[in-house]
Amino acid sequence: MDFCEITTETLDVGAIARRVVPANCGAIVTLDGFVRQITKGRETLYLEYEGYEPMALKEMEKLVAQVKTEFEIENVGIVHRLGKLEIGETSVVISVAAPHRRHAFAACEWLIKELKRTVPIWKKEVYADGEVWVEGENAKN
Amino acid sequence: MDFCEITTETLDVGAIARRVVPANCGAIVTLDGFVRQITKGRETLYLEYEGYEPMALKEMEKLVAQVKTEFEIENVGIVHRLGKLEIGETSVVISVAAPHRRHAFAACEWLIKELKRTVPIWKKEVYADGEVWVEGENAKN
Amino acid sequence: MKVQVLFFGATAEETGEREIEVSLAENIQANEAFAEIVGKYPRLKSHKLLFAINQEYASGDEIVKDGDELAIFTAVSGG
Amino acid sequence: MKVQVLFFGATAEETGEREIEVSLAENIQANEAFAEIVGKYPRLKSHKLLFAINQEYASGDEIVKDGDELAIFTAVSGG
Repeated sequence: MDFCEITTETLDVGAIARRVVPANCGAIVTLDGFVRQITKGRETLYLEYEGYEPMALKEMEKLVAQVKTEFEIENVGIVHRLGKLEIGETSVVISVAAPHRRHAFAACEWLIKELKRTVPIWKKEVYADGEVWVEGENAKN
Repeated sequence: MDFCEITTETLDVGAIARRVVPANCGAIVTLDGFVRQITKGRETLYLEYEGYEPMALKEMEKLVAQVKTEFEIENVGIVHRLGKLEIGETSVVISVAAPHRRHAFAACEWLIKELKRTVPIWKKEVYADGEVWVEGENAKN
Repeated sequence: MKVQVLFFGATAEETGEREIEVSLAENIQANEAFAEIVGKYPRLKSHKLLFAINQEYASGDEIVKDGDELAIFTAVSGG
Repeated sequence: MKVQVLFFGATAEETGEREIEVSLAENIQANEAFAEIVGKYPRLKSHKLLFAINQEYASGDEIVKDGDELAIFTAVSGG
């Protein structure tokens, strides 16, 4: 089963990974993105994620459709969390199951790269002395 | 913190992944290897893993030392389970945290490939009509 | 004709708006429509902006239609 | 001199042993020592075998010492 979800709930990485398991696969590769304490030497207090939800889900679903044509994989799950996230909390989980793990690694890496480029979600980093909406480096188009 | 462990207990993939998190990293890549239901068209009932435990731990620790010299990563965790494992249960978890996710993907992929080649652990596949100790394809040396 | 325009994150902060209704000329192209809207909010000009129509990234030459949902936002930073 | 020899998985099954004690000539090289031990268990010959001394993969020319822990096993299949 493939799935794309956006939620404000805490993400259980192991449980999400297990939802992509088909019978003929023996390996899942999972990317667990979480809130860093230190970014470029500056200490973050917490993050605030905001998304253009219906478009974000559409873009995530496009990535899933594309990754399945370009890599030999079985199932993909992408879950992104929105709202206020404390240090260390998981913001995004991408799990890929494949018969051959090489394809699972390649597909998972491609998905996080593309998600950061195309899916309309933004994060605000909140510091002790201010806050800033992060603008991505890799603009779409 | 790096760690190598061998256990007969159930593996909590998410919890293992979180133990490799340093403050300057924002991504963990995790390989979750588990018991496939179907291998080469044949249905497995369950697996039995056996290890040469002290040597397996030494070999795992060598892999950790080597991966940290060859890839720009912060922390590595490897946990392998032994004993009887049912379909879908996790047999091995490898988690890598790195400042840049590209290195985490590459290191995690290298680690599972090397673990399957050098760490003295064996699995017996048990079918409805027999059982077989699996012999690896990639012999050491 | 009227369209809805959505702002998120930095663009919501710069405009002080999350959603506005805008009147546009019929048969206007996307690039002209977005230029017109951005023109009303000078603080947006310091950002690299992305544009969407009906929840899809917009191509500059497509025609905006009555009732469309437009969105203006900065380069995404999820993950 | 005496050494311990450990078997695992397929080699334990083929020999019917998990651990044995073996007497070897002094100053024997690893490849000769393992050939001598494997020679006692013809069923091992159908397998590609790996050898370890004191929990390290053995090099063929190292000298086996009294009290060493030897191990004979098939290509590993963990993961």
